[in-house]
Amino acid sequence: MGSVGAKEVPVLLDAEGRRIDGRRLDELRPLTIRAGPLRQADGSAFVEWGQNKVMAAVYGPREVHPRHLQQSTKAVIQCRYNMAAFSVDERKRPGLDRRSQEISKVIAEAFESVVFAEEFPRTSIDVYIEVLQANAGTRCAGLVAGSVALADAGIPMVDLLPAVAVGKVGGAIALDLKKEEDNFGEADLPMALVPQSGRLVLLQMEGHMTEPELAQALELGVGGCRTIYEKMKAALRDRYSVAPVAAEAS
Amino acid sequence: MGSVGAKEVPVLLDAEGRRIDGRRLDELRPLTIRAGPLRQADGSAFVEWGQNKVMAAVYGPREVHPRHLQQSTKAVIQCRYNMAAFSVDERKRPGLDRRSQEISKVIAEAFESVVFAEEFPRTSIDVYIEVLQANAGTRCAGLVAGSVALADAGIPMVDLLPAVAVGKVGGAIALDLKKEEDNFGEADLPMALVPQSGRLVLLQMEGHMTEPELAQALELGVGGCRTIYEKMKAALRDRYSVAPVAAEAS
Amino acid sequence: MGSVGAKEVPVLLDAEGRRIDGRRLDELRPLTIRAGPLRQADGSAFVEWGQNKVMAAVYGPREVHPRHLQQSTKAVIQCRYNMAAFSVDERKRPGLDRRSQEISKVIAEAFESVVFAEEFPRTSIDVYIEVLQANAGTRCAGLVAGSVALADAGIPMVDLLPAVAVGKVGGAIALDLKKEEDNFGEADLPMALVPQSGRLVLLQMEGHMTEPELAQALELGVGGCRTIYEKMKAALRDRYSVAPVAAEAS
Amino acid sequence: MSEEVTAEILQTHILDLAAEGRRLDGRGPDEYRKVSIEPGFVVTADGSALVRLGETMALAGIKLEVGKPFPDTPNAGVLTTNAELIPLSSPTFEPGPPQPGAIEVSRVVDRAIRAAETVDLTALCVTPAEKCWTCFVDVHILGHDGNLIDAALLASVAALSGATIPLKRFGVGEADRPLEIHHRPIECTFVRLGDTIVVDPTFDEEHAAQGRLTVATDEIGRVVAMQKGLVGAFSPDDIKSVVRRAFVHGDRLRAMIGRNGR
Amino acid sequence: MSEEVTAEILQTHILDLAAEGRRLDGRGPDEYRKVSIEPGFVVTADGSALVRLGETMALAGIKLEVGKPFPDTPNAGVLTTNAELIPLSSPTFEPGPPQPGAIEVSRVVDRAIRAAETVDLTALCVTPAEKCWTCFVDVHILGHDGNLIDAALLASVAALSGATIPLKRFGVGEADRPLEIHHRPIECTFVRLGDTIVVDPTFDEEHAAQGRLTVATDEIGRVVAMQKGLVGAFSPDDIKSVVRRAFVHGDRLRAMIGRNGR
Amino acid sequence: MSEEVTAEILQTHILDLAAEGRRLDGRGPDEYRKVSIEPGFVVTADGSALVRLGETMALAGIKLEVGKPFPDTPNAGVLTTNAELIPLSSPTFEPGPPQPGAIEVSRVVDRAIRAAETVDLTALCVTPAEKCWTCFVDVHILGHDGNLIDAALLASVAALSGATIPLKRFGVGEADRPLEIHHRPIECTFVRLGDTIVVDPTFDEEHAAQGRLTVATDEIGRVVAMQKGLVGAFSPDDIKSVVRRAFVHGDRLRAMIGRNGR
Repeated sequence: MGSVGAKEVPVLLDAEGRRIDGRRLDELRPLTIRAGPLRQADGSAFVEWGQNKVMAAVYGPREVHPRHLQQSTKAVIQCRYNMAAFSVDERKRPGLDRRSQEISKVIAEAFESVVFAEEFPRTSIDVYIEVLQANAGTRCAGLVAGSVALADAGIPMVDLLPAVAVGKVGGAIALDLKKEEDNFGEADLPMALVPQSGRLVLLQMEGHMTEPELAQALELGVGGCRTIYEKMKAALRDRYSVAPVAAEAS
Repeated sequence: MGSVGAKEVPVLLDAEGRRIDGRRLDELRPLTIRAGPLRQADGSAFVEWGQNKVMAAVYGPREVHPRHLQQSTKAVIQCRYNMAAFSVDERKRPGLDRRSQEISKVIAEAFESVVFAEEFPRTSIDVYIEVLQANAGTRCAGLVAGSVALADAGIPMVDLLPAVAVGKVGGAIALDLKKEEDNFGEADLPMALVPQSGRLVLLQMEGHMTEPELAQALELGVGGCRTIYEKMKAALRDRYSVAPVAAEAS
Repeated sequence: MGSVGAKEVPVLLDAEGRRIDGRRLDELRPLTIRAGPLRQADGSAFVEWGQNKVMAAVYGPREVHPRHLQQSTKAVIQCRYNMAAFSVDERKRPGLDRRSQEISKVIAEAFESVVFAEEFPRTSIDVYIEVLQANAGTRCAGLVAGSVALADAGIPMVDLLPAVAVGKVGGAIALDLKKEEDNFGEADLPMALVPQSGRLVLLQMEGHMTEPELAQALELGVGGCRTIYEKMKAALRDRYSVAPVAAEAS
Repeated sequence: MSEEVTAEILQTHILDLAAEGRRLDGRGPDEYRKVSIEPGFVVTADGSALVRLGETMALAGIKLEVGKPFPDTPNAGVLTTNAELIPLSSPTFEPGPPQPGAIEVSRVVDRAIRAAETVDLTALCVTPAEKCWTCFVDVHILGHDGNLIDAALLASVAALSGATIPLKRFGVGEADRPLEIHHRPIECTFVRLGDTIVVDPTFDEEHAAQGRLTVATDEIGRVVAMQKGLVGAFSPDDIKSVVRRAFVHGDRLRAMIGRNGR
Repeated sequence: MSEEVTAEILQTHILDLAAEGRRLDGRGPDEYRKVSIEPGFVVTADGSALVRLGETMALAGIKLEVGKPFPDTPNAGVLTTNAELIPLSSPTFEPGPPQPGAIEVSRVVDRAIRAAETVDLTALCVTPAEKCWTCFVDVHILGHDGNLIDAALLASVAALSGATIPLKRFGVGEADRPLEIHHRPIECTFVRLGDTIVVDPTFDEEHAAQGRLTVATDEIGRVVAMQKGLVGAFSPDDIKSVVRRAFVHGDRLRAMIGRNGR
Repeated sequence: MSEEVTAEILQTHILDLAAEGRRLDGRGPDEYRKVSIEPGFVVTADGSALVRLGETMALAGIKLEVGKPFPDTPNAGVLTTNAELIPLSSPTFEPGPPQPGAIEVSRVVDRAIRAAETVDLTALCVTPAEKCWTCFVDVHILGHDGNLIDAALLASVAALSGATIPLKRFGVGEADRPLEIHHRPIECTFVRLGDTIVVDPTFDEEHAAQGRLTVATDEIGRVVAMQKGLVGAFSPDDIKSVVRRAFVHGDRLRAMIGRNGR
């Protein structure tokens, strides 16, 4: 958002309301989801979304590490969102920076809002999200991948968690920002929806919007999440139909 | 001490024996002590001393973290002396540097010399000292604040621990150095006194003094500590008179 | 190996096949080993080898730190190979860098290949190797020192572990490289031998060799190890003859 | 175990009260605690303010240093926000590296300051691509009774409002000049307690909460940052209502800082 | 304890099979798993490749940046290799700083790349002693079913083979140009299972093994790196025989990368 | 538990002996252990010395590098002291980051070197505000049988006394020249055992002690550093008497270093 003092700002919205990649304001980037690509994990998913590539794996319920985080009445949901060094234009130093730690925290809280954690006291459910190639919206791609991986692992949940970012670009509210829109747009608002209840379990915002714009953004985002939701369910159906026995066992 | 190669040295002592801020050699800077300013802590104190502002809090006796430090016959006294990033002229990186770690160690050893630690086996008594604004003598201000906070927390002790630094400035032994005196003076000698026994439980020295100067410095410091001792007791009396019930309970 | 882009390469082998320090290709540098120089340790050794000075100490079998590394059926062999800041030409920052961590790992695995670890379940045997002065071949010097220290500590082992590096220098295979040969030579191949079985428990290689060269290097190295083996046994004999009672007790 | 039982009883009690629109400390659902702002608390800082929300206490200090601009913003200064949740402030904080909670406070405060264009970063450029001012906003939490984000941002904005650029100290100019402030974002935090959403939660309310929502607004009617935290969920209608309330509280709190904050 | 028992039973079974020249997954002692190489997997990298050896999966990404040469090699660029054994890839990896296992993989891969003179480092010099390209080889292990070293080097060499130097991005030239590759080292790893030495071990075979031996070879008949790992021992004859086999596998795998890797 | 009991019995025994003016190793209260100093022990260092106090062993190495002066001391070089209490030297030390004990040794040694103006730092300035020598004093503790501070400073001063400035290695001059030493501070440490204050404590005496006091003196009659450590207290008269004794021991130990230390 608002790269103060930056060199040049591209035109983000043309006269016909088309965006930098030709999309309409309410149009998602291409999204493909594959459930179960990793055999070592209890559950996994690979998401390609626009130019994002994100892998997620779930381990658990299993013993808690470190021990003192163990809770006697429920499972601990731990999340690690990490970016590969080569996933961004300027090489990122390996390891979790502050941004990754914050995102790990809000994603863990989102998942904990839907997982039936009381069913697995004294255990840990670990969600690992690796961003291999990034182009804006990686935390939403991570939520989608992590959520499908949790389902793939057979973890009981209220619902899947579709997620998408809405933003403000060239003065208009737009769905699913890509990198240039995120860098030079006016606002970015990622969210994750519980489709069944219509409530949001992740919501962040940066930039500036008026109250009416915000209302519009929430509506656009919820609609986007519902589209993504269908793709998530389809990915899980594909997984089960390909390997029914393995899915059963997981 | 002895900033070798530094740009300019101010005049620290005038012809009439007055110091840079007008004080006599045996004069303390203004000192105010408030016991119990923090409600979350088991005990606390806030000290303004010259241009120092130091807050201390005590938690405990409580469970020991990390566990392996637990001792079966007595409480562990842990101390963390920390400086806020903005407490000094040149911003300090957050976190404990080596100086802070050394000071934390000698302060903890000073407190352990007066606390009846055997009364609380397998527990920890944690003293947190935060320097918010620094102007020489912060470890002594921290000792005074920490000691009052320990008393405020109801921890049984042999005695309170008044503390002060004596130094050598413009060739003379002077009580309670301020920043310019500490930076450009010839020696700095912080000490903490057990008033009842007349013994010192903290003593450090840096700079250079002859044996007679050292003897003079010890005498001056012990006298200064006795003055400070009265202010510490007064602060605790004020605390009890304002909130007798809370004090009783602590 | 292969300092690409470096300023100047010295002549490593003269017309008569003599090396930079006058040695023949199959000649070791002077080596002295002293067993038991440190009284605090359960076992210790000091090795001077060419211009290397390496001290090793062994502690254990003792409690495992950190606890979670404990194994129920055998001792854990832990090794820490460390270089003093002043042991090399350009000062090394204190602490273990990646090179030291890798060497610690392969040395620990070499020792674990010969120690009867099952005799001491739930314990740790800790081998500390400190390089005080370095001149190529420090990991081999560390293996020799650590191995003698283990014997000095009375740890039961299949055999001692003599070690040496063979390299390729000026086109020829040479025993026991010194610094200039290591820096400007074509290959370096450190190894550690179990004399009794004729097998290698440590083997690394960097640089380039053909298959026949490699075969020649292995032969040269095994021969060198057998010479070193005799010196190791002599050092332990000296130790026992000087202080038979202490050796008995250890 | 007994601690867990106590915590559960307290949580139930807080939720029961909330169902009747009541709170443990007697406040109404939309009632903020008593706020005090003490600017200039620390003279070693280039700007500072001590803020109290009830027993929550945050001390912000500003330091400016001459540094180098980032390559991608050669005409702008650099702003860095860091919040320290020191163990002095709460029995629940332990010494050690910053925990996710502290990082979250730092980043949410940072986002609000940045998105609202609180500080004119281009005015902190000295020589493009070469020399600029780096502005450090350091927040020291001294007392934790809940709602650290609001306290930390309020202290930060108050400290920035009274800050000076130390031109003399760095030999960059003859006289210091005030740091120019464009906008004054205010963060307002709410938690869900059953069907009730209450403002300015205490420590105990945060532990009983089913979701936390922070909304930062500025004085020209913009939402500049939001953060949902903790386990729990909010409907779009919840969010819109919370945003409305955040504007009202924001205007009131902003007025306490005053025009120049000094 | 039950886990340890299971592990011991599995180990015994693997060793019993090996004594008859058989393996758990049906391979022969000198049979490598199915290998696939997917170059250009990550477009944000200056070069990349995803490699699979059975269920083992390594993704290498290359990044080039303008930096400063080391003082002792003023006419050469800088090469840095780092392997991340992220917890996603195996139930046995935990979050935290790199463990000795990850460091070993990084260093053994680095040594092979360096000793084989894979990249012409002098061609990465821009201005002697002042400016050069730093080439980062980052390997992300995505699936761990044994033999990480072979997978990591294969991915690295394939990624380097297709990499470009981003002259435009750093304003050093008009057009990007391909990174020049001299040699293509291939690492081939073996483990001892009793008297049998098998190639390309799985995770379970590594845990049953009595010693591991890795040999890196290049296309002009040189051994460029070796590493013995794990608890166990090899005779000189074992080593010579392993080297022979490593050349055969190396040539086959090298052919999969192709001449220009793109 | 049995370890604790043993420790307590040993402590009582040491205190009982001290009450009669005796010590476990037969020394008198003011008797120092046998001291040996081996200068030039490490040829890779620019100066070095191995010091033994009984079984306590400290190896100091000096390294000089060309660096940049601190902004507030543009005409002076930089001096850095670091002591490593490596786990090789004692069963009580564990691997990991420096513990408070190691930091205390480093800092007390550093203060003595600095306050005594051991090294003429202005002579280490090469170009004011731009280029200077950084002098690293690294102390490796190889054996810990108590009194690490005295051993570490003695080794450091002996190493500095024989050090050369490597002008050739850094291309700053034609020939190396000796590092100039102004003063030679000696630290002398005492512990209280009941009413007796003994010099040069062993490991066991330190654990039995009720307070430790270190006094650094130089050859022109100045006290240049002091440090009280451990749990315990000293009266002003104790301190004055300890200072007197420290001067006597200091002069004797200083003579062992010799005029030029080489």
